[in-house]
Amino acid sequence: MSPSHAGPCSHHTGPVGRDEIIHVDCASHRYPDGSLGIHQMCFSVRRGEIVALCGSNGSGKSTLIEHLNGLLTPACGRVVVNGNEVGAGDCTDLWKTVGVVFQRSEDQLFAPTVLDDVMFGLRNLGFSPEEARERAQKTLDLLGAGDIAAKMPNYLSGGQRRLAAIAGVLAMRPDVIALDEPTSDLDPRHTAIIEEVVRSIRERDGISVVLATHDLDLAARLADRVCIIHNGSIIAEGTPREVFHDEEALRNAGLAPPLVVTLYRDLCRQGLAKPGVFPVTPDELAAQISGMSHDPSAPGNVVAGTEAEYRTGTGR
Amino acid sequence: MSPSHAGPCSHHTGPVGRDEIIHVDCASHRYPDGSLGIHQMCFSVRRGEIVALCGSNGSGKSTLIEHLNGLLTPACGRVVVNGNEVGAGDCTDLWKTVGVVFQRSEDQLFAPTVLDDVMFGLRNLGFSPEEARERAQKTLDLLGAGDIAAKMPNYLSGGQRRLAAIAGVLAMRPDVIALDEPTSDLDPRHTAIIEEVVRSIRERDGISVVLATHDLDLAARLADRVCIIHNGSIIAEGTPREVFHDEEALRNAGLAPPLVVTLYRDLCRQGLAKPGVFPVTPDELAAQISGMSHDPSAPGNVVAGTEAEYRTGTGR
Amino acid sequence: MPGTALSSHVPDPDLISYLAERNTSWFSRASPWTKAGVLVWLVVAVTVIPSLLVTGLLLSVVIALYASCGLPVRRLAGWCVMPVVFVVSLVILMIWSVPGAVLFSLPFPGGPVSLTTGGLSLLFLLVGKALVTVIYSLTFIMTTPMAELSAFVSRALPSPADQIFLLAYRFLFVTLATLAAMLTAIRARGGLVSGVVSQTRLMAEVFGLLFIRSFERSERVMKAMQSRGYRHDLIAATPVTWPGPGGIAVLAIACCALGAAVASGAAGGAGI
Amino acid sequence: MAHIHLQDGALPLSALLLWWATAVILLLVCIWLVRRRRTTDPAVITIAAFCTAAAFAVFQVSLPVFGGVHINLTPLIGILTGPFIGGIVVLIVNLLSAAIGHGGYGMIGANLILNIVEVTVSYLVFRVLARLTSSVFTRAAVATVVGLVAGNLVMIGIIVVSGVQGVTLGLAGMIQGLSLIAAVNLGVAVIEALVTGFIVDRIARARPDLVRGAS
Repeated sequence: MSPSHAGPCSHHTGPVGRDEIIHVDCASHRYPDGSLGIHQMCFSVRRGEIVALCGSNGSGKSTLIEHLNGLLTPACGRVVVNGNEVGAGDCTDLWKTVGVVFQRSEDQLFAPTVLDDVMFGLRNLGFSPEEARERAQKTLDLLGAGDIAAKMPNYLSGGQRRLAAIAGVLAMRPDVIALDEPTSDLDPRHTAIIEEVVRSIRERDGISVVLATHDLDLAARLADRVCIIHNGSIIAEGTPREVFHDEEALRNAGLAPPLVVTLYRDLCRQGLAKPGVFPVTPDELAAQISGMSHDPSAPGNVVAGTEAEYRTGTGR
Repeated sequence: MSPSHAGPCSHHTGPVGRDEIIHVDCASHRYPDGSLGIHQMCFSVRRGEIVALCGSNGSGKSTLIEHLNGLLTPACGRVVVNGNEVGAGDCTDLWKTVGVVFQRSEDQLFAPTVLDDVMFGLRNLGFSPEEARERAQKTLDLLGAGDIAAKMPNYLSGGQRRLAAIAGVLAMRPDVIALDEPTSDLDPRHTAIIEEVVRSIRERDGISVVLATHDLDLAARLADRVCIIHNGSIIAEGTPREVFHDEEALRNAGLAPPLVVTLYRDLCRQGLAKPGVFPVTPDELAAQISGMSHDPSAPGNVVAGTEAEYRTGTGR
Repeated sequence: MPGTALSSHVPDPDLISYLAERNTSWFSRASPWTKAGVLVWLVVAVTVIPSLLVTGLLLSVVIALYASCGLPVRRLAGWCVMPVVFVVSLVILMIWSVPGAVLFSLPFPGGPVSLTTGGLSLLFLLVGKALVTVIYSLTFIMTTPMAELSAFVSRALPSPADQIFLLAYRFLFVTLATLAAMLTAIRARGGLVSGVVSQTRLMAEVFGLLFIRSFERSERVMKAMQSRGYRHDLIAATPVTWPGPGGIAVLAIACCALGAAVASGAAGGAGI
Repeated sequence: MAHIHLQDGALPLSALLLWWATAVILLLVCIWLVRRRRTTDPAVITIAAFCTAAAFAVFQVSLPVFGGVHINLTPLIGILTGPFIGGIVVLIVNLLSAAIGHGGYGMIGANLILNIVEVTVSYLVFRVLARLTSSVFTRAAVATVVGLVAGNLVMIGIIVVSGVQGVTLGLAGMIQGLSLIAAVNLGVAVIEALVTGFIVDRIARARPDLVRGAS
């Protein structure tokens, strides 16, 4: 897919793609105080993919996410989830399809203990208390957070809180999980844990992930597809490789390119890297620089050590 | 100054250095619930320098900061500010010497408007309402936030809130300003603005800055000196160049090295960069790679463009 | 976690829950129903028993229980100040001219009033009675883990009061921490400006801000609840144990003893 | 401040039972009305819960005036949440207060009666005043004073009807003593009225949607 600067909305209007689980079609929303939420927003999520929504604070990321599970309905345009149009009567069960992990996880944990909290959504799905308890505990175990089940949310660290909030949504087995700024206040160690969890949600559970973030380095490491959002609309879309080397779109959106991209550009200018390859992770950049003696299409081999470091969370 | 792995506290005990405005000598503090705040902490701030305190969440950064202006007093050890020992009677005016900008700026803005809030400290210093108002407005203007003076804090964006909180402290002209995680929830554009403000506080106003953060990239860009804090003690200290290439100290503190350092290490391994130079900013790394044809001691010349990009906030 | 104590005379909920989470004393294993039963018994007992001696006895038993659970005795003294002040501030007006040996008299427009031994023992009696339930209540909440306590209380209250209780209890700590952060920020910029009006005004600003923050938080919590299909009530799934045979026996004996004491007291006057 | 700061053991058992029974009936009415009006609206639950938490937190701070005054903000709860939810909120604040020793458990019944009176009266006065003045501060301050005076009258009534155990003072003496307390409480009520006025004014300016008829 080539980077597309989304123009007038009509370009996107059309039938819902076959593998699209969420299809937002030219939707607009304005808050009662007059501030813009989203404007002629066109956006879609396919089964099993990780989509990153990148934009600065206030660009409309959170508003879009609240449209995905029916907390907000668009003033005009439409949101189609799993073939059902939101606001057309059928959408009362939207929360079963799309789970949202909000930015402030402390406000998302409202029950006395973590286990109670994870059980909340399951009970609403109709599970008996026993089934709900078992499934909640299992979800926490899967996330490596089984030991915090009996704790009060007050006594959790920021990273544990985030895990508990993710567990509360993951336990309900939605088709899509949307995470709003999941790492904004975490230190690198906890960021690495959340990153690993996001990967496993997609790979083990086959759940699509929507990731709203202003950390482009994170998006570069995780996302299959990146949407740059600005003033409530998507202004560029494509793979991280395509989007993050699109200087103009990033500048328009008030975002800084990932460090790797900045470095790569400097190096190209000095003739030390080959233009037109567009690395987005440090591994790829290192492979680029180490140059043409290695095969650039297999960057993993070159810097396997670094990659392993990333996975275990000692690297960033 | 060479990187020093602070050992037993006695190494540091001694007279307060001549240009030291803050001297923390082997101070310990434990919270009523038994959790560790700081332990045998030795730390100092010199006039006009920017010191970064780097550590993961819960390492003791915030506790140390609250000791610097007398919000907490050490259970043992001593804190000397401007020659006066904290807790020895003279320190009731400590808030005039050391200003603190807390992590959650929304809890720090308690007055009805931003201008009232900035005036609060000035009124406590004894300024008349007119003088206070004039000085508060001038401070806001200096920070480029003159237009938010009449706004209510509720309606500010995260970045504006942070600026208002900094203005409230800066207006009082303390000798030291301590900022706790000033950029943790901000997007790159606002981070760049805060960065520029920190630089100008030091350069224009000659105020020392203590910067608590877990973002080592930020620390690398701003700090003259970096202290790695872990479990309430400083485990490594030196210039960013020295500390950020100290793999072991960073690993012990649960921190990830800045991306530049990771890349540099990869490149050294592949013989593409000269070991022993230790770049910490992208400019320096680019200069390194562009190799030995340029003078590595003058990296500014090589990548002047990139540096300019940084200053204006379009780069990261 | 930094403490959020706002006053040494008000028990700090953070510290209380911290101690409750870690208490492993014999009393922490008792059923909350038993503990609550004892509480009700004590409230009734101090209400019906007019004897200073019995009250003193109950007070020593309760203090011994508190200490035997390994709870901080020195802090207890600070926490008891406010309840004592409450009692004294009301009763001080009513202890004059009670029958008994006169200790001293004060001239008063409508004739002199005198403090007697009777009046003094009345003061001690009411203070003692108050402290019995205060100290027991603190023992109760500091030996019951918060999860168990909230599960217990939520079962005892009707909906929606139980829902409001659970949420309020969960976020009380957050609210207190926010308030403490605001007061810290004020201290960090020189504390309170002098002058009653400006001080009152500033505190009102802080309280107002606290309420606004609370509303904003309630909106976020509401969204989180809706997005997980709020329909079933918020529940506390932590199991609450029923009283064991020992607990039932203690309660039964205590009730019989109280009944007998009241019966004999009614027959034989006010006791000692 | 019109909390009856009587601890356990002060009032006779018959009085405790009488006040508890009355309070339970009032509460059941509140709960029934809340349930009937909005069954599963999380907004009602969350706003009530956060009002409770904030009110309890504020109750823990002593104002730095006159050597430390504690305010308990029942009129504010009434103004913000209305009388029915307000009734539930004051129940929980009372339970939490009793748990840490501020007011006896036995006294919760009596306290609830007068708190529900305060909440209801303040709410009604605040609403009615909207027709007379547009100043939110004035409305809130007047509503607070009227609510607290009503609460004080109820308090005196409750104590006179109950009688404090062991006190042999005659009715006249008792009322004399209680009037003194009521006078002190009135002074505190004026402070609380100012504080409440400022708070409501502040909230109305920041979030007009939260204060009914603010604009």
